[in-house]
Amino acid sequence: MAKPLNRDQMAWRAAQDLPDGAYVNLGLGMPVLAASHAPVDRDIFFQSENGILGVGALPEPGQGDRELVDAGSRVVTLRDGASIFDSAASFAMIRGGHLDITILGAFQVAANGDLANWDALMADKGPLIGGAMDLAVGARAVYVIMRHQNKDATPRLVDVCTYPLTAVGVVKRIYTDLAVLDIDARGFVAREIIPGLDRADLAAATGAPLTFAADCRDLTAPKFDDGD
Amino acid sequence: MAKPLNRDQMAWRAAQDLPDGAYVNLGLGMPVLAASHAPVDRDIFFQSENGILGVGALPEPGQGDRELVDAGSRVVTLRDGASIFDSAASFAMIRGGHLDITILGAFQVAANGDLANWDALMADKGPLIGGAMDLAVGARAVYVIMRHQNKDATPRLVDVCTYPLTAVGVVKRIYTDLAVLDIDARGFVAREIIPGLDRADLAAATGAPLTFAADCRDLTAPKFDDGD
Amino acid sequence: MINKQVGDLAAAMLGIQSGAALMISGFGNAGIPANLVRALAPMDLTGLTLIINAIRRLDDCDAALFNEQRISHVITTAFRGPGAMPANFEAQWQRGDVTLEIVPQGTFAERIRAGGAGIPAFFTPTAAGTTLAEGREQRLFGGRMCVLEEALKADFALLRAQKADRFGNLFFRGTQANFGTAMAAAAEITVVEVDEISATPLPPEQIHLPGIYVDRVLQAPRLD
Amino acid sequence: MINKQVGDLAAAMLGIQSGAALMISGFGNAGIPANLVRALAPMDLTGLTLIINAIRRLDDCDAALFNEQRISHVITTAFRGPGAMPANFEAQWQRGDVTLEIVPQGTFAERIRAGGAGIPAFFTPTAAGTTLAEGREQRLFGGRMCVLEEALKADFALLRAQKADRFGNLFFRGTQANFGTAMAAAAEITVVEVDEISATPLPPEQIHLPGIYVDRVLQAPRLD
Repeated sequence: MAKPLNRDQMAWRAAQDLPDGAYVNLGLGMPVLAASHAPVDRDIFFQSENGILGVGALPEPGQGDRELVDAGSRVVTLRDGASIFDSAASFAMIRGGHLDITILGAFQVAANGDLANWDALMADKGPLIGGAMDLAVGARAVYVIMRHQNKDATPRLVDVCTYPLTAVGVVKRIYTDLAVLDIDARGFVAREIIPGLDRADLAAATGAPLTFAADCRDLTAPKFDDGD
Repeated sequence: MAKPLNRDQMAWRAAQDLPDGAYVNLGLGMPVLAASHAPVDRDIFFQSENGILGVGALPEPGQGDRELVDAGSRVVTLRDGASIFDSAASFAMIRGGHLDITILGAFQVAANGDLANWDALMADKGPLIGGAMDLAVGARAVYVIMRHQNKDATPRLVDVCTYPLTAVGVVKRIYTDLAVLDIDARGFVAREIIPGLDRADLAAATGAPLTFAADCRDLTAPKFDDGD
Repeated sequence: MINKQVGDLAAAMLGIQSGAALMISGFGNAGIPANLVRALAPMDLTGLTLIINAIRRLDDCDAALFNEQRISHVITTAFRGPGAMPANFEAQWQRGDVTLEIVPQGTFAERIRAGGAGIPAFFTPTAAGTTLAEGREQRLFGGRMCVLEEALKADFALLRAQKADRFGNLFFRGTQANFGTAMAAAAEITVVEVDEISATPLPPEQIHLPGIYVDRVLQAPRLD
Repeated sequence: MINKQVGDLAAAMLGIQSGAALMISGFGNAGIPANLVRALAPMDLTGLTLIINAIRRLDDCDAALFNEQRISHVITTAFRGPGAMPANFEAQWQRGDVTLEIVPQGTFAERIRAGGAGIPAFFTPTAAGTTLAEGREQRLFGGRMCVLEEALKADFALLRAQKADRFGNLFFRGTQANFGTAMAAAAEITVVEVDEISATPLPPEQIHLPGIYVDRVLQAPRLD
């Protein structure tokens, strides 16, 4: 039986697509896991929207400078060649199209690339928007990591987003627990699918027409024990 | 017979009105002379539009750093507490209303405070605008140093500027070789006049109605030998 | 002689009145002016507007501000706290005691930067085509839809830095600067708490924010 | 591995073509990329657009650019040179060989900054009510008339800094930065000449411009 990827595996798979020399912003949640799975022979600069270009490894517990934090409010370190700046400069960098890739989480992605990731319409919850809208319009390529379906098996890849949009027509690639998909003029195009999953079942789990790339292949990832 | 002030005397007079703790930008020409005439017991920061807050004294000839220049392209030094930044930051400071005073040169000032100082309509000369328009709208107070009349005795204090405007209704005070004048709802108001000059003669040299302040007094300045 | 150092919290907070608009810097636990924030609640103010990136940071810092219903309006990028129970301010928002303007973080930063830079309004692609743009002016530039955004200004800005000198020049450590540099320029009066006030002028190459933007500096230990 | 150092002028200037828009930094004699500018004239280009604060600095730097009529359009804040005789470029402007857009210096800096910051247009009070605003969109904000200004971008930016590292991080000396930081972000390709390329990464507190904005660094002595 087909085994969906866990969180670390999804993040690992996304990380393999980060090229040498790339400037990359990772959203909170699964995206930020990609940093630790990036191939070690590649020189990648991770940007943090609160003002770091070149986020390094997490310090040992209790170590590090509490005034040096990333967008997830974690104490971090800097890598060689890192720089620090203020939020206005950071979002000038983001909005100005200087980041090669942003990887974001999402509630829904539509077949035209629309992204919904900031407002799940929870009753009685105040809104939380953060930097997602700026990243979604600013980065040269917007990738999404998310589960293919909700827990109730409703699709997250949809014809039209029902949640409020983060940005219009921006998503280029999606890493799910079942597949890697691109978005192009055809809509969702599966490039990789987990071994053992029927194409028809993937299509059924997808809320919009699904095309399979001519060279669609197996989606595999190393084992990670993330307690998922 | 009344003796008009020379360039250094006009600059000296303007400099006496710079208060302790002021942030001040001085235009090229006579205004920049004011820096060396500022009272030494006052803590004044001179801004240079190319990115200095806290311009210091000129270095000895041949000394100084050639990569540290002021808006007049002179090699300068920094005073205690000075900072350096780029042009975008410098004009954010200027436009954002953070400078207390700018002193500019002018071709004409109108009775409503209109300033014309960038384009004297010289035939066959390309335009030169620099930072004057930004300073004129951005500084909290705009002062002008200029001769009261042109060499052909036409007035420079006018009803309506005939030269292209730098900014609309911004000038608050004018230091000329004959008088110190404020601009308020009445138009030009003489606050000081050089000893020996008839009020009627000053009015005749002024191209718009002139009021005299109730406490209008003598305009005097130390002797400076500026070869003028 | 310029000397922007103040001796105590009372001098630092002088002049903040009911109805004031306050910008408060900080991101995560970096650059939070916790001493200044905690001085607000006892001041018996009402009707404050807060301009702050993440409102729950303030709830962490001094929930008394909300307990005492001193805040009537919040401009923020993150209003929701984590966890199942609504935070204190969230309950007040649900009751309608606090009104809210939610702003994307980059637009938030740029509106504040514009406020200090004398730019009254600008177009940005951020939020174009979303519910946040509804009823707002949108325009195409280079084939891309953009939204018109207006500058944000405030009466006071509160921030924390590592070092200052008597001229108000600031040095930030780590990611302390975040919204602080923009806020300092966008507020009428900027108050900064610092670890250290240097007896000598900060060298120009250490200055992240020129003293022209700073009105008062108070030495005060970092609070958790 | 990221390594933005290039070995010679040819590699630094690679890809600059006829019709390109070039931003050139420098104010007074500070931050002038004179090595790069002097490499332009021999490249046999035509129809260049120059975005430069003071065009006469270029004339000083390499008048051959104008002698050979390589430049067709100039966006600048200062077109006039001092002295009675028109400078070389000025004669060409009088003949109509060069067209001109004159921009107030603060608007010039902000339009370039906007180009790099993803802001397509902004309102500014500068030039409102003057001949420069004629035929342009003007609007009142807070009772003050403002002019709509659009961002400036370019194909290449040329600048000079004191130090770089292999990541392209830059340290500027004195007032070298001027328009360079904004231009680097507003251009597709940014080329920087420096006194020194550091073998070790520049420490974060020394970095005035993050390497993300820089594509090529060339070690080259300061020319007069």
